Amino acid sequence: MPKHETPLLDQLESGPWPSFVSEIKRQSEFRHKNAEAMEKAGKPYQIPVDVCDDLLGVLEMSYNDGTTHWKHGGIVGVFGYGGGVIGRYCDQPEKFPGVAHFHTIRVNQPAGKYYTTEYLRKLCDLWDFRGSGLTNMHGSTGDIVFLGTRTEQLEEIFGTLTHEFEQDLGGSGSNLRTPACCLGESRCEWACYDTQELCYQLTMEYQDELHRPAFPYKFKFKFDGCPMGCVASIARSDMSFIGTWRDDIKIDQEAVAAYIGGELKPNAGAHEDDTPFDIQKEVIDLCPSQCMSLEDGKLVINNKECVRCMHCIRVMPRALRIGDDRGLSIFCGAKAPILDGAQMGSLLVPFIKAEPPYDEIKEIIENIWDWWMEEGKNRERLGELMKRQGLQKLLEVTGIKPVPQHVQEPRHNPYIFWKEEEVPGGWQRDINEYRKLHPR
Amino acid sequence: MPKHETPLLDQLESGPWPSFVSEIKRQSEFRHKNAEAMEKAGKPYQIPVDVCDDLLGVLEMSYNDGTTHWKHGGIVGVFGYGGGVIGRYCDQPEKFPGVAHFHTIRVNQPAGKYYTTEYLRKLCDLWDFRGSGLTNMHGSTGDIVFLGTRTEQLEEIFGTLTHEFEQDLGGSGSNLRTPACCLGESRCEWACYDTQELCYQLTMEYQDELHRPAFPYKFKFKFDGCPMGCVASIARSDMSFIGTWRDDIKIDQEAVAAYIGGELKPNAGAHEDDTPFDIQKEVIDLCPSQCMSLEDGKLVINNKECVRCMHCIRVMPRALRIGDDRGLSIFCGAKAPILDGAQMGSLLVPFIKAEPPYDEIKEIIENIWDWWMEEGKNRERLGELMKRQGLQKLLEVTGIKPVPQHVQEPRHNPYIFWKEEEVPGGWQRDINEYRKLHPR
Amino acid sequence: MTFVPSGYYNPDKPMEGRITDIGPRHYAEFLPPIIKKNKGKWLWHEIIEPGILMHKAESGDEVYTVRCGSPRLLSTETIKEICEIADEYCGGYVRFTTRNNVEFMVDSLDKARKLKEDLNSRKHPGGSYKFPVGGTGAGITNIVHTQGWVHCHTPATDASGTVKVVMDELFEDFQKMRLPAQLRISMACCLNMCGAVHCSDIAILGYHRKPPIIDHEWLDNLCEIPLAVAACPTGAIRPTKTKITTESGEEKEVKTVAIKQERCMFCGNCYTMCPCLPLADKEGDGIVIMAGGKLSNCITPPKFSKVIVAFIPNETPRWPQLAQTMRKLVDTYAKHARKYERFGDWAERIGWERFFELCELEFSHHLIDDFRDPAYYTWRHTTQFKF
Amino acid sequence: MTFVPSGYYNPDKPMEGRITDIGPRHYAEFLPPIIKKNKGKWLWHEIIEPGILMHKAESGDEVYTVRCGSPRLLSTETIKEICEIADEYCGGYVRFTTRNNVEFMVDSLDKARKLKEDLNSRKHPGGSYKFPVGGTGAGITNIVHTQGWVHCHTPATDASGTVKVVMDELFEDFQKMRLPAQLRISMACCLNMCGAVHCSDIAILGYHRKPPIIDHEWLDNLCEIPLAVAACPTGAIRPTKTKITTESGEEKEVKTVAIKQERCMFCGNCYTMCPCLPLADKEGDGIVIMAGGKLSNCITPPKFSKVIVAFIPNETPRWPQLAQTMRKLVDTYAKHARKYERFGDWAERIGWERFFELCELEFSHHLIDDFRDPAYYTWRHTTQFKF
Ligand code: SRM
Ligand code: SRM
Ligand code: SRM
Ligand code: SRM
Ligand code: SF4
Ligand code: SF4
Ligand code: SF4
Ligand code: SF4
Ligand code: SF4
Ligand code: SF4
Ligand code: SF4
Ligand code: SF4
Repeated sequence: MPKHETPLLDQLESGPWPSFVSEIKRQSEFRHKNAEAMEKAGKPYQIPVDVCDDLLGVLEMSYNDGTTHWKHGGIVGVFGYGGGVIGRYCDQPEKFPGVAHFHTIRVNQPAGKYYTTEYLRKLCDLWDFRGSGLTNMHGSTGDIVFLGTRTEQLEEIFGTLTHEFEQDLGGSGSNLRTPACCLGESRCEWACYDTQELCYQLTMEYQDELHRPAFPYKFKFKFDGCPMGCVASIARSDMSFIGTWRDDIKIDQEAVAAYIGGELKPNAGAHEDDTPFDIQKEVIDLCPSQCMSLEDGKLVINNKECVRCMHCIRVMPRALRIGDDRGLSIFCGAKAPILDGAQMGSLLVPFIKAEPPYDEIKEIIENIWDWWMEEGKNRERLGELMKRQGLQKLLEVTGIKPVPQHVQEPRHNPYIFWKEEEVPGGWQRDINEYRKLHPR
Repeated sequence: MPKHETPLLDQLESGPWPSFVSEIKRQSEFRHKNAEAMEKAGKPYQIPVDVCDDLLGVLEMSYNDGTTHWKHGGIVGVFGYGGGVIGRYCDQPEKFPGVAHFHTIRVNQPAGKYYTTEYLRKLCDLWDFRGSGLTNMHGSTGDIVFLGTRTEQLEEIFGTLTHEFEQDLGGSGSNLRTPACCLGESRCEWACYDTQELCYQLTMEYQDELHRPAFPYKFKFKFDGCPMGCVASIARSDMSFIGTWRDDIKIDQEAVAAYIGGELKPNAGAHEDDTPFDIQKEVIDLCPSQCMSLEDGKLVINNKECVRCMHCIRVMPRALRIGDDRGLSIFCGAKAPILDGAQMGSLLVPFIKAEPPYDEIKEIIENIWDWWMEEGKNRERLGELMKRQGLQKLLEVTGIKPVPQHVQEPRHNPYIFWKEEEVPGGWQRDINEYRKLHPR
Repeated sequence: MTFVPSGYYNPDKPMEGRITDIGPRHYAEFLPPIIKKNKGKWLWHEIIEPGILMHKAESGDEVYTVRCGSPRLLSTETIKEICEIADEYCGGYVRFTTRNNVEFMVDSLDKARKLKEDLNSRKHPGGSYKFPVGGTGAGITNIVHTQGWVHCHTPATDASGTVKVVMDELFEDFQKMRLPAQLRISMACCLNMCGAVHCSDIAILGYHRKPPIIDHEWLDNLCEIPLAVAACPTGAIRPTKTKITTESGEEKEVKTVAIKQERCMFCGNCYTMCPCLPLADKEGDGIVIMAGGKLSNCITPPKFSKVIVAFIPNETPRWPQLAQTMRKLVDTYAKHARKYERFGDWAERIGWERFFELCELEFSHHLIDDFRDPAYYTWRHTTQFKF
Repeated sequence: MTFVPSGYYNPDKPMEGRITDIGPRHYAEFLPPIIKKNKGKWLWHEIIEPGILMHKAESGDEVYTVRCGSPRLLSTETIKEICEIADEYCGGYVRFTTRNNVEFMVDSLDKARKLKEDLNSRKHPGGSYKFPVGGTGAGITNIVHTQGWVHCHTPATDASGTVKVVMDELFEDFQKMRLPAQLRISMACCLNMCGAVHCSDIAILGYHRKPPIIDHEWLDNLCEIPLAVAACPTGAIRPTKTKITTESGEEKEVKTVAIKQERCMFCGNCYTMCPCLPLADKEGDGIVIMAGGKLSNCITPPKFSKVIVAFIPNETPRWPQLAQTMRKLVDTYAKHARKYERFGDWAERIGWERFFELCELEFSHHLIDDFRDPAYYTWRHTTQFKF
């Protein structure tokens, strides 16, 4: 007999897609079964055994009345850190005491999200013991999300993580948020730099910024190994690092012929259809810069005009490979729509090498932070500051020369803000001098 | 011996392009020569004989000191009208008394700018007599512009125009401005409605608005017979009327064949080059909606998908003709960049028939004016009001149903302003009711 | 519940023995040996069949990745089951994707196929798959989503539930690769959009439609009035005073705020700042569907999603209208778009007017942008449109 | 000068016999018979050679139009000469185009060719053509322009002069049709842009670069301070008081305005409202070049011109830098663009980064949009760019 009837939620157990309701129920069952064993092992559940039941209960209530039953968080966290924990309380604590407190802990995931089972099991054991046993693998920012514990457990969890697992928390609040990357070189032939390493190094370099709020608002780094954008950095990070190359796409003409001949499947087999491959229609005509052609059965790319969209490469991965002069582009200011409308990242650095110790990259980051911390208003994201003060200002504070690459198109309003020092004779003029030539 | 030395301006007499300096000198010479005859004929020049000399003088001064020597206009005009005259005074009246006053008169051009020489000569005679003899044929809005006369001549000129020439002034100030059109059906096979007639009829209908400022700011009508936009209405008029059709493009397959065969010159011979015509490359591939194809040597157009860009028609004018179900689209809000940035017209009416007495069109205009006069701020163009209150509002006041044609793309911010009546249960809620389900 | 201290924290001396700022574990500790060995030296890849990727390294090594779905909300029990599988097949390594799928890596196709079978055979008692294999190539992968009613205080709908019903509806396309291109769906339960909803092929977004209720009695106690006022992007909120009768019947004047309701766009930003301004409402809240966004730079640049359905009510537990609309969108796209053409690229090629027609969606004033200056750029400024 | 009354106006009884609101003459009075007859019944047209158009009517009639340039600023003497020509060749009819060219219509090619010869033979004493034939097809037609120093109070450069030097430089292309497509140049002498400068293939724009000088002594007398303050789109102006010494040596405090100079974008809107805020300055003023706009909906929708050269000084009388830049732009376009490709379509196809390279133009911070919210949409939001 479940603690609460959940007729609505139960309907979400059917259907093929893995049911989150079944997940919660699974954990509930396990906890009830396991409680005794835990007790015996000297590790009694540190939060109510029926936490999962009460979660189902409060959720069923939401499914009935169409509204959430979670309240604002208030300030909970671990000593000395200003982030890593999202406080959460239920507005029906009497009915659902198991989730009266239901705080989230953000655990900084390893770059690329590879795990050993040994390590994962440790996390599970800790979270069973001191939390709800429910997680998100992973949160949208990238963290391992421990979903639901009580205030008094926070320090204990943190202590265990740091002492036993050599593992720190992720970010929340007006901090640097947990950086995240695509899997990059670890398993992708298109990675133009080592996303995991850069992600790790910057995470380590900026631990202080990650844990102690000193910013006007949140700040996110994300690392995509190439323009495909598998970690969505261009839309979701105040600074987005996207791999690219400057030299020529490498062509294996034999493989090209094999694609044309139908021996190799286009797009690495990503399409089920078996219409024969038409290189003209499927590749050349779709090239956004129209810089490809077939000459005597050989594929020719005018690399100077290529915009590195990678379409040709992804369609013929065995024939075409990214260039060798690799690095990354940096985009700034991406964010979700609140408050001023969504932004994509705007190009700041067209090309920079991405090699340890990444000093040049760090300098850019720090120049940007200096500016933002100086000029940013409370709850103003970098992108909003850029909008308010102009891309020019961002270039200025980072000492980067404006180039046409910075814009999709030049301004169409002619409202140029000249600076006084740019105008011969300056701005201070004498009305009487003027009136000599131009009487009233 | 010229009255003023003009060494700089003189340099603008050389070179092939018709010299405006030569024009002014020509008139100057003529005036000096003709003065006596005028005197004798009892029509002594009503403004200084050396008006043109002084104009050259003041202009030479500007060429030297790099600034204008014209001052603000002040309020001059003819009795009962609030427009039609632009006042202008020289800031060096002692040096250049001939142009101390140098007001402009805007004369409402005939639609399409055709003239009889008889009529033009009358205008010339009047303007010689009572003005500088210098004109702009035509002003940017479309008027015949009489350039430079003195205040006391204004009523005389107006009187002569109306009594002898049956001709009224054009607009200026916060009025309806002189409407203008492309030549349309008069000499163009692509005209989808009679631009001249609509232009004329609306000019007549709104004489009061044209002459007496009752608007927040200026308001312009322009009439293009088709999407080519030969009078630039989509960029320069608060309401832009652009001809279009709804049915199929008419195809003469024999003429198509003649183009393909090289018997007919593409684009009506507008290109000097004599590279042979390639219908695929020059027409089909350039069709923005990709709705054309050649099938067995016959040109096929999927008219449902055609966006009436007219490219195919202009390349093969003898083979393709506009459809027969003709009318116009109305765009609103175009304007130059001051103050809020330039605007193109925004589509309000995708299709409307354009047949006398144009009642439906007039109703739309008047609904728009009512709204703008009610809500528009001082010096706020229609486009700016549209930006401020939203395209929705324009649709609402004109009673036009929103359709996807109204947008290039749907909104990408989800900030929908719902109205209270659209939301079941309305907006007035009781906090105590809410708190029953959601205790603090 | 007896409190069991970890032994690492002494509230009186919180700094004692404290370890901080150590960051995450270094990723290299977790890389499977074959990955570590070939890192940065991959040559090409192939999708052998739905859910199975093969990556070929310069060394000649091949790694086969079997990808399977996950509800993201995972119990530790399930994670432990994942670990068992990884131990059995993958030498004790596993990874998660950026879209919350699980990836098992093995070194031969044989093993991969066996693993796939095994994964597909595991089901929850309720009947759903635990680890359905798929999510690769030109199909639908996992829906990136957020907390909803499971954990957050501002949602206008549930996240996990809407994702479940939509993935149930579209499940076949998770295990197939029949679409013109990849189709990425995202879900966010409020305008904060904790995900890439603003740039997804199709996005499900929770939206409020009623302005905040003002809890006058408590507001000045629980909130900073200036912060609440400043939070409103449309300037709808101003400080004011009002007379109230408290719950205890007392009459008094309190400092509070007033809201110009017709200026409210229901963003909930004030509620984030002040719990005395709740928005949530059974009838008011529901779902907006956006579409046509993308993130990759492949062929076309990234672009924002556009609002295509202004409102779908919260029909718990299975949101039938939502599911049907998604089905219609996906099928129409599958039928009409060209190979390699992303959802938004298709809509732009045919024109949004044709898109609404083909998808049989109603167009209404809600879909016309009226948010600030840039709205103008979305209106139609050309005679180029279709009837 | 003896004042000669027209007889229609009595200042004491201004309404007496007054005729108002009669509008323009009806156009039909002015249509040449062949035009009137075939109005609305044209079949097709042909550009026989530069400057000569032929329109064919359903009736079989053909009308040949000879188009010639004009400086727009025309003396009545020249208009009378036009009338003579029209009488001689065209039965007393003539028209002007929307770009200030003159069109003579005749009914045979023969007459048209003779007329062309005649027109091309007429020159001013200074050497320039009076009526150069051209301006049709894929070439450069007349430059739409404004008043400049000839008549206006706000210009930052001259209109007629800049047009003259540019048309001199590009004259060949007025009489040829060698370009990829039509190339429309416009000119406006200040930001008010009395023309379609904001949507032209190439545009010449007068621009100030110094904030207004404040004529404190007179300001409160000659201007409405609130109007001046309200006029400023950037909010740079505020009312203030200041102590001045008048020309006559008197010390006094006056009401006036203060301007935050670094906020000024030199639009001159305040000067339009208030003559005590002049901007014009020999070194400050000059020219901005914009490019890539268009008006027609042919192939691509209309689009705005973009700023490509931030500043060219007013080098009177022949603006050599301006002329050279225009030459470079036209030649580069002629060389690189594809047939039918308008200037802006070309720049967009190759990318603006390549455009600046090919045209050998410097890129500077001035060309990056920083005006309000929409500026953001012009920045680069994709990895798709060229090095
Ligand atoms: C947990 C998570 C959603 C999830 O289910 O995965 C989340 C949850 C919340 N987000 Fe978020 N955000 C999460 C990723 C994001 C992302 C995606 C990303 O980081 O890539 C975004 C969009 C990208 C961006 O930053 O713009 C995002 C944009 C926001 C915003 C809007 C910020 C903006 O400037 O537009 C808010 C509002 C705020 O900060 O007040 C917000 C606020 C919140 C809060 C803290 C609610 C609040 O108003 O205080 C949510 C707490 C929910 C809860 O109770 O657990 N969250 N949030 C994600 C973090 C997990 C992790 O650490 O891995
Ligand atoms: C595993 C993962 C990276 C990771 O670090 O976890 C990944 C891995 C690969 N991506 Fe991706 N992408 C992953 C998220 C993404 C995302 C991000 C997202 O969806 O939030 C994007 C951007 C989506 C967008 O544009 O909206 C993304 C856009 C691409 C594209 C561009 C596709 C396009 O048509 O625009 C390719 C190329 C392709 O698929 O042809 C690609 C190609 C690939 C390749 C083929 C790269 C390679 O050579 O190995 C990988 C296998 C593809 C596959 O699944 O069919 N990947 N990929 C992510 C898997 C997510 C999942 O579980 O489904
Ligand atoms: C004469 C003419 C230029 C020309 O040489 O052809 C002209 C001349 C002036 N325009 Fe204009 N405008 C003229 C057509 C235009 C056009 C083009 C059009 O109408 O197609 C525009 C752009 C379209 C538009 O309306 O947006 C135009 C946009 C302006 C503006 C900016 C209005 C705006 O909302 O952006 C101003 C400023 C103002 O109104 O204060 C302006 C103001 C002026 C003033 C009255 C100067 C002022 O600030 O008071 C100029 C008087 C010059 C003079 O001394 O003669 N003029 N003005 C044109 C009228 C002649 C005619 O009636 O045919
Ligand atoms: C006479 C005039 C109308 C008038 O009422 O006065 C006119 C007349 C014709 N236009 Fe035009 N256009 C005239 C101004 C315009 C304008 C307005 C402007 O430039 O300010 C435009 C829009 C320009 C723009 O897009 O920026 C214009 C865009 C066109 C186009 C589109 C060209 C394109 O490539 O986008 C065509 C079609 C073509 O030329 O192939 C066209 C075609 C034509 C045709 C062929 C129409 C016809 O069948 O008779 C006429 C002769 C073309 C020629 O000159 O080669 N007309 N035409 C105008 C002549 C101006 C001049 O003296 O040069
Ligand atoms: S972003 Fe590029 S490098 Fe990274 S996983 Fe995707 S395709 Fe590979
Ligand atoms: S990467 Fe893209 S732009 Fe470059 S050649 Fe290939 S398809 Fe063309
Ligand atoms: S706008 Fe159309 S109808 Fe009018 S002249 Fe130009 S091509 Fe002809
Ligand atoms: S008018 Fe334009 S869109 Fe229509 S068929 Fe012709 S080229 Fe295509
Ligand atoms: S999208 Fe909104 S409701 Fe959902 S988790 Fe994020 S902040 Fe909470
Ligand atoms: S919900 Fe948003 S728009 Fe409405 S009052 Fe609150 S902050 Fe303002
Ligand atoms: S553009 Fe400016 S300076 Fe030139 S005529 Fe118009 S208002 Fe006067
Ligand atoms: S010139 Fe324009 S921006 Fe400068 S102060 Fe005057 S109105 Fe303001």
